[in-house]
Amino acid sequence: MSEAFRRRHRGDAPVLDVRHLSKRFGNQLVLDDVGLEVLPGEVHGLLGQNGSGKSTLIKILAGFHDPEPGAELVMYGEAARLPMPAGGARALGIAFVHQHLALIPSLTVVENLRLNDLATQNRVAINWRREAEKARATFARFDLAIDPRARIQDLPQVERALVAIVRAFEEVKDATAGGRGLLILDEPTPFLPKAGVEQLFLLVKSIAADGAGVIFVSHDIDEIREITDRATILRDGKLAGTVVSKDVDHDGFIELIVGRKVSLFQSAKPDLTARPVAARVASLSGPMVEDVGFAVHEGEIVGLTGLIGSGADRVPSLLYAAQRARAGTFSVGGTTLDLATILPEHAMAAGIAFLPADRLGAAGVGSLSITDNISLPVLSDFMGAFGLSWPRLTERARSLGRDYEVRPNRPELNLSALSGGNAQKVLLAKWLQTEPTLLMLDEPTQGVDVGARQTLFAALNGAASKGTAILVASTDAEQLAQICHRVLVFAGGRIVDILSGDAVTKDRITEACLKSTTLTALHPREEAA
Amino acid sequence: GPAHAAPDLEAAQAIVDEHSQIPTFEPPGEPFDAKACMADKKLFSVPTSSSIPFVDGIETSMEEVAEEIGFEFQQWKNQAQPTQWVQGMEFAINNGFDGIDLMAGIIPSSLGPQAAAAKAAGIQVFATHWADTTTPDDPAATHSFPIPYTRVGEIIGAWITVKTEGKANVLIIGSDDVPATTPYRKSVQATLDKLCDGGCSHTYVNVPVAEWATKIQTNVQGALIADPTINYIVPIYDSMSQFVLPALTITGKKGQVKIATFNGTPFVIDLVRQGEVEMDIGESLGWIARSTIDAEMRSLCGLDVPEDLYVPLLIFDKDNAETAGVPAGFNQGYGDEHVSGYRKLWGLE
Amino acid sequence: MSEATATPGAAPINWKRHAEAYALVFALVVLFCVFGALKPVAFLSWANISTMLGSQSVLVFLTLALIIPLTAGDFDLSIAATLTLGAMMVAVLNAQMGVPLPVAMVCAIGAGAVIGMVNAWFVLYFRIHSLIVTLGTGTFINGIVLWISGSSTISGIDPVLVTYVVVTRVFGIPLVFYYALTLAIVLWYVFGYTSLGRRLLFVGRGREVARLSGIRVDRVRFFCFIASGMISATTGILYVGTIGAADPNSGNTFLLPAFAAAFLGATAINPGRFNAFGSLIAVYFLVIGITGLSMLGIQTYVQNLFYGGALVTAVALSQLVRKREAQDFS
Amino acid sequence: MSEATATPGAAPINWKRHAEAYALVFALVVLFCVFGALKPVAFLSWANISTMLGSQSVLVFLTLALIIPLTAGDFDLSIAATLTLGAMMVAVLNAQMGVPLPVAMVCAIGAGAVIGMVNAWFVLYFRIHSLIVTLGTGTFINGIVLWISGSSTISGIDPVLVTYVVVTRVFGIPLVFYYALTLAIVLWYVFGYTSLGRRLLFVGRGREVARLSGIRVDRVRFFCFIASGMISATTGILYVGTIGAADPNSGNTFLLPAFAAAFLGATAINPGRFNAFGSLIAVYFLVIGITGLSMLGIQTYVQNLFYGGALVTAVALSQLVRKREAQDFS
Ligand SMILES: Nc1ncnc2c1ncn2[C@@H]1O[C@H](COP(=O)(O)OP(=O)(O)OP(=O)(O)O)[C@@H](O)[C@H]1O
Ligand SMILES: Nc1ncnc2c1ncn2[C@@H]1O[C@H](COP(=O)(O)OP(=O)(O)OP(=O)(O)O)[C@@H](O)[C@H]1O
Ligand SMILES: [Mg+2]
Ligand SMILES: [Mg+2]
Repeated sequence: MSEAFRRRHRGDAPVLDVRHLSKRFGNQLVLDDVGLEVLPGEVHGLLGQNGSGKSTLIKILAGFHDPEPGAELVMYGEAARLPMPAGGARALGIAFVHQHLALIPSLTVVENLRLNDLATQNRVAINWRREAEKARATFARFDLAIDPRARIQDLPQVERALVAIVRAFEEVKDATAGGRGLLILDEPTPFLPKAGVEQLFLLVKSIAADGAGVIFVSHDIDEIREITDRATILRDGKLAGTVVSKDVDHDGFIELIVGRKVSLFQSAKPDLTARPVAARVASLSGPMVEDVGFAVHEGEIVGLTGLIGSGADRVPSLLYAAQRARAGTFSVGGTTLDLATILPEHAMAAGIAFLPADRLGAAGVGSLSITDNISLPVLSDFMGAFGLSWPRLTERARSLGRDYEVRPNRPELNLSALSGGNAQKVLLAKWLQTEPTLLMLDEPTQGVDVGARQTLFAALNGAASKGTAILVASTDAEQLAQICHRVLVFAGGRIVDILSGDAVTKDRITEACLKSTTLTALHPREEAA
Repeated sequence: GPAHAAPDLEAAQAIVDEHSQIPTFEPPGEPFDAKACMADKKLFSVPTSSSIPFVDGIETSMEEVAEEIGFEFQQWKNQAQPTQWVQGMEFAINNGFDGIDLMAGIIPSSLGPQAAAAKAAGIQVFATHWADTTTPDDPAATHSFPIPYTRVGEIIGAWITVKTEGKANVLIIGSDDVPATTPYRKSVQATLDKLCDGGCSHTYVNVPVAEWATKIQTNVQGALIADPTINYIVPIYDSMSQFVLPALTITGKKGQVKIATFNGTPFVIDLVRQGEVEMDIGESLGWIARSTIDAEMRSLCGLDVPEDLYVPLLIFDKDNAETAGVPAGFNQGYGDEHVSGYRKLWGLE
Repeated sequence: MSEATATPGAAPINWKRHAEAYALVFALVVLFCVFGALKPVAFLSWANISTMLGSQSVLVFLTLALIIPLTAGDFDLSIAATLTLGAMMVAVLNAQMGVPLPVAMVCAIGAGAVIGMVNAWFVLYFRIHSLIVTLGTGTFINGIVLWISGSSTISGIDPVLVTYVVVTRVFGIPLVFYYALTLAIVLWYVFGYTSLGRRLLFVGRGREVARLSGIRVDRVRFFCFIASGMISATTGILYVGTIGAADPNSGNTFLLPAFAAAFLGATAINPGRFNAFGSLIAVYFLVIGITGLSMLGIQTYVQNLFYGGALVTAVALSQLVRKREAQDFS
Repeated sequence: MSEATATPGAAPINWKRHAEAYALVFALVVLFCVFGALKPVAFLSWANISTMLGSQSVLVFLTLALIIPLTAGDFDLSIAATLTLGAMMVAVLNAQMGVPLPVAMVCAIGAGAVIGMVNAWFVLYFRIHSLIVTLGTGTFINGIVLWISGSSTISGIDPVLVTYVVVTRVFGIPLVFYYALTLAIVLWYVFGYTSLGRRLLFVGRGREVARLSGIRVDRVRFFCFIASGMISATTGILYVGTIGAADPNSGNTFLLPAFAAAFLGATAINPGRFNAFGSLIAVYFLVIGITGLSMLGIQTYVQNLFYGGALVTAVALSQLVRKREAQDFS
C-alpha cells in the first residue's frame, strides 16, 4: 500500500478498517460491499455524488443504521462489533460532525456540547454552572464567544456548525490522548467561510499529527486535495476506488466521482447592467444589515457574499420578509414594497421566489411527498373540472424530477427520503417552475455534489437567459465565480466591494472577502502560539 | 339555634319509627291473572346506566320476575349514553315490543322524538323510579311511576331532628342534574325547618354527578372549615358518601360530623355497620322490580294503574345494618313479604 | 406517512396501498358479518342498520369538526364542551325563553364561532400550546353550561328541529345521517382537491415552509379553530335534535371517542392523514361493535374492552400493513 | 436552585428569566392573599392549609407520573385508568379476597408496570402514536375495572393504609403530602442533575439526534411508560388510602386536571420544560382557587369558570413575560 503520505506511527495498525459494508433501504441498495481503511495520522477523504451513500456509511459507524449481515469492522487492530452497539462509537474513540450537525435546537449550547457524554455515561450531581464555565473556557480556546446558555435555535447557522465542530474536536482530543481516536467530518465546510475552513484544516492537521485518523466528507475537490492524504470515492453505493489525493488532479477527481468527464459549468460574463432593472433595493436595514441598496437587472445573476456576520446571507430573507426588516423599499416589476411591513405572500405576489438554506426546516416538508412539495406554489394551474387533478400533479412532479436529475425520481417518495443534494434539486425545481421575476437563493449548492451542481447551475442560467433576475447569497467563492455576472461583497452589513466581468473569479472573490475585515472564526491559540 | 325554638321531637320520632321496622306487604291493587294477559306481550327496558349496580340489579330481578310470570322481557345494556338510549328505543320500536320502560332516571321528554315514535307505533312508554311523587307526570310518557323522594327527605329531616334534639347545622349535597333532587332536598330542608322549629340551619351545595369525584371532597372540606358548627352532612345519594368521608378524615371531623343518606347501596350499608355513616335509607330492589312490573302489566293489560311505585323505605343504622348481610347486599334486610305477596296478587299461587 | 397517500393518482394500481387504505373497511365488514351471524333477525334488519347510522351521526359530525384543526397541527379539546354549549343554548333560548328556533340556532353557532376565536386568540397571539388552551376553555365552557342550564336537563324544544333531524327519513335513515355524509363529502373534497386543503396540510406539517410559500399560517389556523368551533356547535344542535332535549353533561363524553375516531380514521382510506371518510368508517366500525354487544345483552364492561381493544388492534394491524413505518401526523 | 437547570450555564442574574420562572408562584401567593383577606379566619387557618396540601396530593402524584413520558415526548392518556385499576385492585384483593395489604399493593404496582409495558410495546413495536395507544388501553383498562369491581364501589380496606396515608400527620399535614413532596424532589433531581434525566429530554426533543449520540431511544421511552404506569398505580393506592374505598369511575376524572397541571407547571420554575416543582405549584395554584370559592359558598359552576379561566390566563401571563415566544415542548 502507498507510503506516499505522512504517517505518524509507522507500522501502526489502521485506526479504522471496515469491509463488506452493505446497506439496503427498502429495495434500494444504498451501500454495496464497500470497504474503507483509515491509518493513524491520516486524513482520509470520502467523496461521492449526492446519494452515493457517504452519510449512510458514517451513520452505520455511529450505530444509527444497522448494516446488512457480513460486514466486518476492525479498529486499532482489534475486531469491533457491527452493528455498532449504542455508545460503542464513543467507546472506540470516534467523534462525529454529522451532515445535519446532530444538535437539538430547542436545547442550550452547553447541553448540546455535553450531549454525547450525557448520552453514554451515567452521571449524577451535574453542576450546570461548572459545565457552562467549562464550555466557555473551551470556546475561548477557539477564540469563540458563544453563550453556553443560548439555545441552538437562536444561533446563526455558522455558530451552530462551530458548536458541533468544537464538540467533535473536544471528544476526539480525549481519545487521541489515549493513542486512539477517529474524527469523522460529514460535510463540515459548507457552513463555514473560506477563512473558517482554513482554520478548520489547521485543527484537522494537528489532530492527525497527534495520531488520530480523520475521515473528511466534502463536495469541494480543492478542499479534498488540500487536506486529505488519501481519498475513497463512492459511486451509487459502490466503491469507485481509493486514491492518493496528491496524485490525482481536479478533473481526475470529478471523473472518479461522476464516472465520466464533466465539463465544469461556466457562464459567460457579459455586462448586463445596461438591461432594464428587474428589482431595485433601497436603504435596506435590518438585523446585521445596514442601509444596503442595489439593483438587479433582467437576466442577471448577482452574488452576495462576505465573511461570517457580514450580513450577506441575511439580505434575501429580509427582502422576502422571512425575517422582518427595519426599513427599506424594494421595487420589483411595477410594484414597490415597503420592507418594514410586507409579508412573504406580498413578495410572492410581486413575482419573487426564495429558496432558504434550511432545507427540511424552511424550504420543504420532509414528511410530505415530492409531489406535494413541488406542487405547492402552482396548485392553481392544476385545477381541473373536479378540483385538483392528482394524476396531472404527479406527472408534473415526475417530469421536473427528470429535468433536474433527481435520484431516485419517484414523486411519491417523501422528501426526507432523498439525500441532501437531491432534495435541493427538488426544491429548486419547485420555485423555478413558477418562472419568477426575481429568484433569491441562500447557499443553493450547500452539500450538492459536483455533478448535480452543474445541473443546478445550468438550470439557473437557463432561467436567467429567459429574463429571470437571480440573487445568490453564498460563501462558496467557486460557485459564485461559476455563475455570477456580478458579486456584491459585504462586511459589517454593508456592501464594501462590487466585482463584475472578468473580476468575478474564485481568487478575487476570496481576496475581497478576506481584506474586507478581520474575521472571527475558528482560531485556537494552540495553533497561534 | 334560637332559644325559643321548640322542636317537635315526637312527630320526628314517629316518622323515624314508622320506617325502622321491616315493611309489611299491602296489595297495591286488585289481583289479576298476569300469566294470561301477558302471554302475548313483550316488555323492553332501558336503564339509565347498566354500569350502576343498583339499576342493573333492578333490571336483573325484573328479568327473573318476567321469567316467573312467563312473558318476554329484554333489557338494553348501556353506559348512560343518550345515543345508546335512542338506539334502544328504536330497537324496541322495530322489534314489536308492547311496552318500553325507561328505568331509574331517564327523563322521557329527554328522548322526546323516540317516545313519540313509540307511542305512534302503539307502544306504551313508562318512566319508572325517576322522579318524585310531587313531580308532574312527564307528557312524553304513557305513565310515570315515581317514588316518594319527598318522603325520604322527611325521614332524613326527622332523623336529624331526633338525633340532635332539634339543634342541627346540616350541609346538604345534591345533584340538580338528577330530576328527583330538587323536591327531595327541598323536603329535607322543609322538614328540618318544621320539626326543629327554627333550631336547625342548613346549607345546600350542588355538585353535578359528573363532578362528584373532583368537587365533593373540596367543597365539603371548605364548608367544614368555613363553618365549624356543621354537625350533619346529608349526601342525598349515598354513593356520594365515599367523597364526603375523606373530607371528614382530613379535616379531623370524623365522629363529630354525622352522615345521613339514602339509596341502600351495599358499600354504604357496610359503612353504616362500621359506624362511618350514621344511617342510610334503603329501598328493596326486588320490591322495586315487582312493583314496576306490576304497574306496567296493569297498564299493558288495560287495568287501572297505580299513581306511583309501591316502594317501602327502610332505615339502616348501626343496629340493623348486618340484617342487610355481611358484606351487605342490595336485597337483604327487607324481609320477603313482597315475593309471595305479588305472586298471590298475580294469581301465580 | 405512507407512500400511498403521497402518491396521489399514482398510475399503476398499488396493492399494498389499497390493502392499507381499505384494511379498516374490511375489519368493519367482518365485524358486521359476525354480529349478523349471531343475531341475524335483529342485527341484519334494515331498521337496525338505519338506527346505527342515524344515532351516531352526531359523533361523526364531531369527529369531522376535530380533524380540521388536527390537520392544521392544532389540538382542540374544547369541541365536546362546545357541543354541549350549542345544545344547551338552543334548549335554553328556544324551550325556556321562547326564542324562535332559527334565531336560537344562529346564536348557538355564533357562540361556537366565538369559542373558536377565543381559542385561536390564545394560541396565536400568546403562542400557547393548543392542548392547554382548549383544555382550559373547555372547562370554562362547562362552567357556563352548568350556569345557563341550572345544571339540569332541558326539554321541550320546537319539534320542527326534531322533525328535520331524526323524524324525517330517507330510505329509512334519519336526515341527520345525510347531513353528516354531506359534511364528510365536503371535507373530503376540500382536503383532497382544493388548494385550501393543501394549505391546511402544509400549515400542519411545516409551519415555516408554509409561511415562506406565501401561506398566512396564522390566518389558516385561526379559521380552522373557528371552523371546528362552529361545526361543534352545530353538532350540539343536531344532538338536541336527536334526543329532543339538552343535558349539561352527556355531551362531554364524546371527546375521547371523537379523538379515537379521528386517529383511527387516519389509518384508513388516505392512510397517514386525518381524512373525512376514514373518520366516518372509524366511527361506524366502533358503533357496530357496541351495538352488537348491547343487542346480545352482554355486560357493559365488555363494551369498554371492545372499544379500547378494537381501537388499538385496528391501528396495530394497519401499521403491520405499512411495515410498521412510524406514524407522523406533524 | 432551578435556573441552573432552566438553561444550564452560569451568567449574571437574569431578571427576566426569574420573573418568568416565578410568575406562577407569584400568582399563587396573590390568590392566596385575596382569599385570605376575604375569609381571614377560616382560609388562613392552618387546618385549611394542611387540608388543601393533603387533599390534592393524589393529583400531584398523578401529574408527576404524567410528566415523565411527556418529557420523553410521549402522551400517556392511560394514567387515570391505571390509577383507577390500582385502586380497585387493592380494594378487591385486600377488602374482598382478604389478601394482605402489602401483597395487594405489590400486585397493583405490578399491574401498573404491565400496563406501561403494553403501552410501550404498541407505541415502540408498531410505531403507533402514543396518544391513540394510550387512549385505547385507557378505555380497555376501564373495562377491566368495571369487570373486577362488578362496577360497584368497594370499601373495607385495611385501615392501616388509611392510617399511613391521611390519618397520620406531621405538622398537621397528612403523610400523603410528604410522599408527593418526596417524589417531586426525586424527579426534580433526576430531571435536572443526572444524565438519565437529560437523556429523557434529548429523547423528547430530538429522537434522531439522540440515537446518533448513542442513546437507546426505544429503551428510554419504554422505561418512561413503565415508570408512569407504576407511579399511576401507586397513585391509585394513595387514592384508596385517602378515600378508604375504591369506585370504578371517579379516578378517570383526574386525567384532564393532570394534563392541565403538567402544562401549566411547564410555565413555572423551569419554563419551557415539564418539571416537578412547576407541576406541584400548578396543582396548588388551582386548588387554592377552588377551595377559596367553596368557602365563600359560591355556586359550584363558578369553580369550573375559575379553573378554566385561571389555567389559560396564567399561561397567557407567563407567555407575556416570555415576550410571547412560541411554546415548544418537542
Ligand atoms: N432513512 C432512509 N430511508 C430511505 N432511504 C434513505 C434513508 N436515508 C438515506 N436514504 C437514501 O440512501 C441514499 C444515500 O443517502 P446518503 O445520505 O448516504 O447520501 P450522501 O452520499 O450522504 O449524499 P449527500 O452528498 O447529498 O449527503 C440516498 O439515495 C438516500 O435517498
Ligand atoms: N387528499 C388526498 N391527498 C392525496 N391524494 C389524494 C387525496 N384524495 C385523493 N387522492 C388521490 O387522487 C387520486 C384520485 O382519487 P380518488 O380516490 O377519487 O380515485 P381512486 O384512484 O379511486 O383513489 P383510491 O383508489 O385510492 O380510492 C387517487 O390516486 C387518490 O389516492
Ligand atoms: Mg450525506
Ligand atoms: Mg449533502
